[in-house]
Amino acid sequence: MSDYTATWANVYDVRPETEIPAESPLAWSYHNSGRPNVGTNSRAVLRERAMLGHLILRGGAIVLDDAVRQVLGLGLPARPNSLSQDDSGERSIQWLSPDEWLVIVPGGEEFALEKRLREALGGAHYAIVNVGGGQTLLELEGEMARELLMKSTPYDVHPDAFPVGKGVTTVFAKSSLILRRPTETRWELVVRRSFADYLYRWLLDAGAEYGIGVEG
Amino acid sequence: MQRYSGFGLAKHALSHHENWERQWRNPTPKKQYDVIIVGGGGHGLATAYYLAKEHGIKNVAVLEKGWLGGGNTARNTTIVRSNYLWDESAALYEHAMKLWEGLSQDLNYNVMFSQRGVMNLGHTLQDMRDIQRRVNANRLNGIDSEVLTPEQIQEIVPIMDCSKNARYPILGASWQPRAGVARHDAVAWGFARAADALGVDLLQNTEVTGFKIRDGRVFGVHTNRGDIEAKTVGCVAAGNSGVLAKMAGFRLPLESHPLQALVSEPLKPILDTVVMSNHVHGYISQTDKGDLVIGAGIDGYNGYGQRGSYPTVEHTLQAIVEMFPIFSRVRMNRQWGGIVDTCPDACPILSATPVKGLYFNCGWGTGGFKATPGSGHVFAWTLAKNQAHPLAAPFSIDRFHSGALVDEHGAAGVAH
Amino acid sequence: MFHIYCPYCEELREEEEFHPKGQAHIERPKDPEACSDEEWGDYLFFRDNPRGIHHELWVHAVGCRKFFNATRNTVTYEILETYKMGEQPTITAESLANREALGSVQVAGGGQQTVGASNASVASVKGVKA
Amino acid sequence: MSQINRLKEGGRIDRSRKLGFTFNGKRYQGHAGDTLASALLANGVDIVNRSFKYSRPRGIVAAGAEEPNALVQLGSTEAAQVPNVRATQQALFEGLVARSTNGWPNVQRDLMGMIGKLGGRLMPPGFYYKTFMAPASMWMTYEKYIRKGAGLGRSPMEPDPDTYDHLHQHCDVLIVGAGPAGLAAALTAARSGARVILCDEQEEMGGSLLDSRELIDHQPAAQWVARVLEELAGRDNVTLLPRTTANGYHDHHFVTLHERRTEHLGETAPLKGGYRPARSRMHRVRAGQVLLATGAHERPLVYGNNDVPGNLLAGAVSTYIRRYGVVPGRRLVLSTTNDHAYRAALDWQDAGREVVAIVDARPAPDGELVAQARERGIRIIEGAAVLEAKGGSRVSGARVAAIDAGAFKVTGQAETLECDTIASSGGYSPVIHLASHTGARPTWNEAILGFVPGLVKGVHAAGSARGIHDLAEGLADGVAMAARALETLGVSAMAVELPHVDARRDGPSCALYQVPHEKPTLRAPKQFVDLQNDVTASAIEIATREGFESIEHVKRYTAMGFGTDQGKLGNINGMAIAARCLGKSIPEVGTTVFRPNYTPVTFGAIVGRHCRELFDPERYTALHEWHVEHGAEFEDVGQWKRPWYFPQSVDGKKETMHEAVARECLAVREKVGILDASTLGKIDIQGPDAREFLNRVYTNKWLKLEVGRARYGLMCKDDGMLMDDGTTSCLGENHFLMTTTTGGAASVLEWLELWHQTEWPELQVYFTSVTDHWATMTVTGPEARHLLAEITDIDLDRDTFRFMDWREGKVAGVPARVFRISFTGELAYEINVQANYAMHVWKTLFEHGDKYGLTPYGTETMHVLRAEKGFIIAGQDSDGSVTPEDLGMQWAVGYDKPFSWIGKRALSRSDTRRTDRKQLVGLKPKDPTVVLEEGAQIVFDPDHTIPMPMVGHVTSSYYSPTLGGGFALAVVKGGHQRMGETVYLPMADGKTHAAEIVGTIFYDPKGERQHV
Repeated sequence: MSDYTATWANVYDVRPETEIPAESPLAWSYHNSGRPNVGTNSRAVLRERAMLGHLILRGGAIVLDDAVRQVLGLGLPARPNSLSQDDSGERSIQWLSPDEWLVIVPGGEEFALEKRLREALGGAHYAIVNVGGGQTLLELEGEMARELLMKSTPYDVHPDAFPVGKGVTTVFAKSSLILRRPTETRWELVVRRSFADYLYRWLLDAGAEYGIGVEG
Repeated sequence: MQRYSGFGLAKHALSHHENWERQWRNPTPKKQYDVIIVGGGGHGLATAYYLAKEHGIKNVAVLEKGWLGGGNTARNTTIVRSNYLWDESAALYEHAMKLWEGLSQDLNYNVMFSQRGVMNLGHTLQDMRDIQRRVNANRLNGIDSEVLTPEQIQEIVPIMDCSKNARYPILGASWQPRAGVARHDAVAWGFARAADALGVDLLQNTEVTGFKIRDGRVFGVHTNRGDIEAKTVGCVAAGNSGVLAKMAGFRLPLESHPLQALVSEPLKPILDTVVMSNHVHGYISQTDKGDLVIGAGIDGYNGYGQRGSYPTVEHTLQAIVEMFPIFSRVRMNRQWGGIVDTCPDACPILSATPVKGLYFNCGWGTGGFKATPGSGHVFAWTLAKNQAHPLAAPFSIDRFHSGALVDEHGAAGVAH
Repeated sequence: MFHIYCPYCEELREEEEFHPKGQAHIERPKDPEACSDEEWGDYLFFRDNPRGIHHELWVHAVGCRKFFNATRNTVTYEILETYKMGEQPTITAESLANREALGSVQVAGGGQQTVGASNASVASVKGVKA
Repeated sequence: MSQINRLKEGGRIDRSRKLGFTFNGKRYQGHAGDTLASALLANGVDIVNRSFKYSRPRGIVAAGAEEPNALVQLGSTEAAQVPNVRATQQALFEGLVARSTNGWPNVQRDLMGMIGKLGGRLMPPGFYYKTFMAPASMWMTYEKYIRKGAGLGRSPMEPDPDTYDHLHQHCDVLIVGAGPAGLAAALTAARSGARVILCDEQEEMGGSLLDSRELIDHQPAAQWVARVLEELAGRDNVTLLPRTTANGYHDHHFVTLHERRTEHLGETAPLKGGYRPARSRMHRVRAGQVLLATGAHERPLVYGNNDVPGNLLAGAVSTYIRRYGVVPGRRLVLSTTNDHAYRAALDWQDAGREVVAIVDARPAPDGELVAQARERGIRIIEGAAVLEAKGGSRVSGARVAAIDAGAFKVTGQAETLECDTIASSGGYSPVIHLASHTGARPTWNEAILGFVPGLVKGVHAAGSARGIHDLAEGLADGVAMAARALETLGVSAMAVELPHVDARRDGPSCALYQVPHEKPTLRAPKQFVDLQNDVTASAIEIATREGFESIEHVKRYTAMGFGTDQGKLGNINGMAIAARCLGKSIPEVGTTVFRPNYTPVTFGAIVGRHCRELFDPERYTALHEWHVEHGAEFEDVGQWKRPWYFPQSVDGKKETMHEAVARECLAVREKVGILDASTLGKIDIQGPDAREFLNRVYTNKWLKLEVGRARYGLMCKDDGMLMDDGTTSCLGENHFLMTTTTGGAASVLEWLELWHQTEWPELQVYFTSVTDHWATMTVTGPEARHLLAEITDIDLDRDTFRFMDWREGKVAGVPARVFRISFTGELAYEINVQANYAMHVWKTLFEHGDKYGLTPYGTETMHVLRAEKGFIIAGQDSDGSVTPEDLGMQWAVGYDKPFSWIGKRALSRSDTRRTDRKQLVGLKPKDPTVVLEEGAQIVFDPDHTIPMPMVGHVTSSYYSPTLGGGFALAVVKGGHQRMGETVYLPMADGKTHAAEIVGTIFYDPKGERQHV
């Protein structure tokens, strides 16, 4: 529970200490729409990486950069629409707007990270918000992954326009999401909880012709 | 004026149609008129007609920068209804409705006013509350209006998906049996011909480039064909009202937006009423030629380009196919856009202005066509008497300062 | 459908990511209580609505969520520039008219927008929209 | 029936693949590579349709998108019906079933045709405006009969079995049209490395080169096409889209390309590995530069009876012969104004059939093709034209005479040539449609006798599309225009060597549109301008006589150009006729404007995947599955699906909503209920100025709210009208959690950002949506504390955890924030947990809840309970014309706050100060069994005649099981001063209800229950 009692902001660990069943935003979708198997002819593969730690960082780049570097060991991506990640690819930080970044870390690390960031930032003007319950991360791979994205988003996903290390918030079907490209072959979709089922059904529908499969 | 009738038509057929008269003259502008109407669309022509007919003011010019009826009159989806929520707007639109009902005979021009009924669908509980509220208000205002159940809707429009499985199931509708559609071009032409016959000069390709104002009083206009004088000037130029106001030195609480519409290819008759849905946002009727006429939404940005953004059309057709899944294989023939002047309260302005003698009739948003005869009738009265017609009084510009808006946005959603 | 340069994301994005928010540079009166009903009504409702060059407020709603301004021709729909909050437009109806008068620049025929705001346009008056 | 018109050899069809098809119930055969039109012509089918207005027999005229007549109804099953398919653009497939869209009982013998013949004269343009007016009451009856004649094809009556999709494309250069200019341009752009999309509407790319007589690099042109396409296909910077029509050109080079993916394979998309692929796909293309190589449409000449089957475009004749191996007749008369059309006669003769004569309007034609025809001994009648076709269901002859085109006069004696086919060519109109979609006006070019496209920045036209019809010049133009486009993008074009083309010298064309007749136009045989809409030259003449002088008026009065072909063949001819009648030139009459679509596109393709289950997102809370499993009925609130009520089965019978809601209400009032309130908008606010910011956007005061406390607030727009409401809690000195209405979540966040970013950037504060992060469960009722105490470590003591406090602790082992906020008037705890754990907490509550009678309730019960307490719903009890004062909520208005908060100034305007404004009150029906209708209008005088002065309406009304009767909230003029007065509600069923104006709080007016 909250051992951090600063009076400026209310911060505490939203994860239980004991083993308690958690449900990803797609729990209902898996029951209701199923998970098509990944087969040899699956030219698009979807995989959820549920329960990760998601933090929103707000503040001026100059204010945040030192703290982020010190605590996360990653530079704050200053260029619009860019994404930095550590060597393991497990921790990432993404530019969302001139004063907003998304940090994704392995589930369970986010509270400690937030505490350390707050300590490092001291009395500066900033905000850190845990949003881990509100979104989930989907990975999309496969030879037709890009075409599946082209069916879904007006954003240009051609490698010339969307190199590795890019991430954008954009329109996706009739919803929106954060689209990132951490590696040559892998795309990441950060989707909001309440829209997750719609987006999942969209991806299965649009991906059917590529034999889309869902791992996990 | 040559009277039109079935008998006359047969007579002309015998002479190979060689003896048809001009429907209106192509006069040379006079130096001076009693009243100048700026804008030769439906509302402007109607104003001129009623000035001449009801008030005996025949020394009137209608100045049109392009061709008669070439603005929104030519671009709307032709829906006519009067089931508005607030007393003030209901009264104005019902006044128009009563004129519509005898208009073909009055003008001796068949404007094909077809009272095939208009239904406004409700998809949410709040939609239904708003519908009940509006229908009750209509009823107590003496306007035909009722609430339909999904079963009644299905009976009137068997091809609509009224199932509970729809994304936004249809919970009910308001229904105005006297409402319907009219042939938009014919309305302009009918008024033009009748006004011309009473002596009104219809001046096409005559663009107003400025106002002649002295001591806060208008006394004429500058045009591309020279100056024309009149002590009373009425501007009825939907889509360009703001531009005219700027010429006269004041601003209006208006923004001009693109409003798009589209038609399918002609189909054998399949839909014999008008269906509107604010919630999924689309409205549709079928013309006597067989085209499905479909109205799209307003684009959010200001625009004088007579075209809007493609996603607006996409969303509209999504709504149409949601309501009518069988239309998925029907094809869209054409799309186009008009320019609508929208007011913050979705109601028109029929008002005097800071310039004496200069009146504006504008801000009809998406609801202008249905008001055409009523708007002209009331505006003519206002111009003739230099005083707001009682039905026009609530629609003065002053309301934006006092706060006494007639907020049709509030409960009626988007007013079409 | 517009292609709009977001001055914060520093790239062209599809119109579907944006919402138009009306005329730009409308400043809320500093002392509303001192306004007459007429002045207050003017602030709330009365707009320029020009046919031609228009400065308007947009928000990159599905994107960086930042508000910014655009100079757009309301007839051709050409976007002549976009610029950040607090900045002033470099292109106005007057500047275009002047340039046209000098014969140096043709008024754009429509279609594609030109560029985002240049750095020179930054006349940063923090928090003032006028 | 054998393919009587099929040549033994030639064409690009696959003779080894025979395809059977049915037209108007009769079986025929064609070949792979045929269009439906070429197959019909091969089989000697003359009449393919009946005309719209006069029911005249009509045959195939063209070979492409400009075809006005050959519109058919496709489909063998109800669901697969497609109306108005252009046979010239429909590839033949095995089993194709089509029928004519008009004609009764059939196209051969059509009874309406008799009416057309007899009544045609009674149907001048605009005849319906001039009649059917008396008596007025009869119009709806007349109209019923008029409508019977409406339409071409018919809509399917069953839902579409097919699917459609969209593909968002981006490219540097989009090239529309894969004819000579387009291919040359594509090659140029492709080799430079730019991202290129090349699309073409036909089944095969190559455009005019597919039926050209000319040689490229000394080989048939089609071989060059194949070589180029092979190279383009091999480049990964090029996307080739055949069967793809650029149908709409929107702003900033956004072009929609409609790709027909399966329409050549069957009437529905054939299954592929158990999956039905999209029938067609809309490419939403954002291009850097666009090159229009859309070619030109040949103009027919306008002469008498030019609609009788057997009248074709000259170019179409060549196309059918050379591309499909079909010669659509035996004896040809060609009427032309130009050299290019001569190839129809040469091709005809090469096909082994007789060319009766070439009738050339020019006094002395002398180009190379003319010379070739002369050499072959073909009779050329100079300075003449076909005045009139003879024949009924097929051309039987052509009346030919010398004319003076300039003077619009027949100058010679007419001669009748026996023939069964008349091909005509009046010149070539560049296809300017797409360019004109951008709003750019085309301009008339006298040299080519056609409009050339107006071009906005970034659009280029090449080849025939801008009037360059010569092959060699067209190829060179494609290269040059591509280079220009690339240059604009800052890409240098790689040199492309132009292939060798033998120069061909064409003589000048002459201007001829409507051919003069001995009789004046009004008395001459019908000379059709717009075949689809049956618009004749005489109609245009009548229109101009009646004062319709603008071309827009002429078009609208006659319906010219309003067909599904948008006047591709007829518009220029129509303008020329109007110009003649008005004594003006064509450009003086006006210009021709086209709108999207270039050719019609199915709604389905535009809709794409956004239909049925994917029409609009459905938003779910973390507890959705539980609600579904427990039989919830759902209410749509914005995009959310919220449980409306939870009907139970009692004795095997499902409760009605009324029963379920009564049960749920009593459970909350007497025991404990639980609501999934997760959909409420939640905004995390951090920063030293957060408090000041709240103080400015809310009407009430925020400076003194302590950490650990929550407060209800109202938000107005600057016009003083209520916009949203909700509670905001102070989480830390600089940290707040704002809640909004479910529907207002997104707009309130944007509202806060708007004020922060544009007016008050100096305030240090950040807003972040946490709506989805937190799941919210409202546990409410007298037993709420007992239930919650079982599973939480939070001290729930009423004195330490007070009403409007919030506390942090664990609930069911999950870290939670619990807020003592009540929307029911009962003791209530809103439990917020990270949404992933919500289901666990919810289920744990139910594990413990049985003994307390824990009952799930939905939005309907929530509404009843809150209304009993007089709590408003923004958007239901207020409507955008209601101020906080109207709602009687002066207690939530900080009149003396130093900053003039949003909405304050408007409250002192003259209208907002009126005392007779509509104000929120309670209504108690005099008859307690009555539940007033929501939306019922209120009057003071029930005996007033209609129109009755209305003084307000019912905003919320329910049956209260607690109160044992109906009650309502309403707005009434001056209502706050009318307590105890009686008002009346006249209803549609004739009943008038009476109700007493009371306060808005019906239950526990002192608010004791929420404080327990």
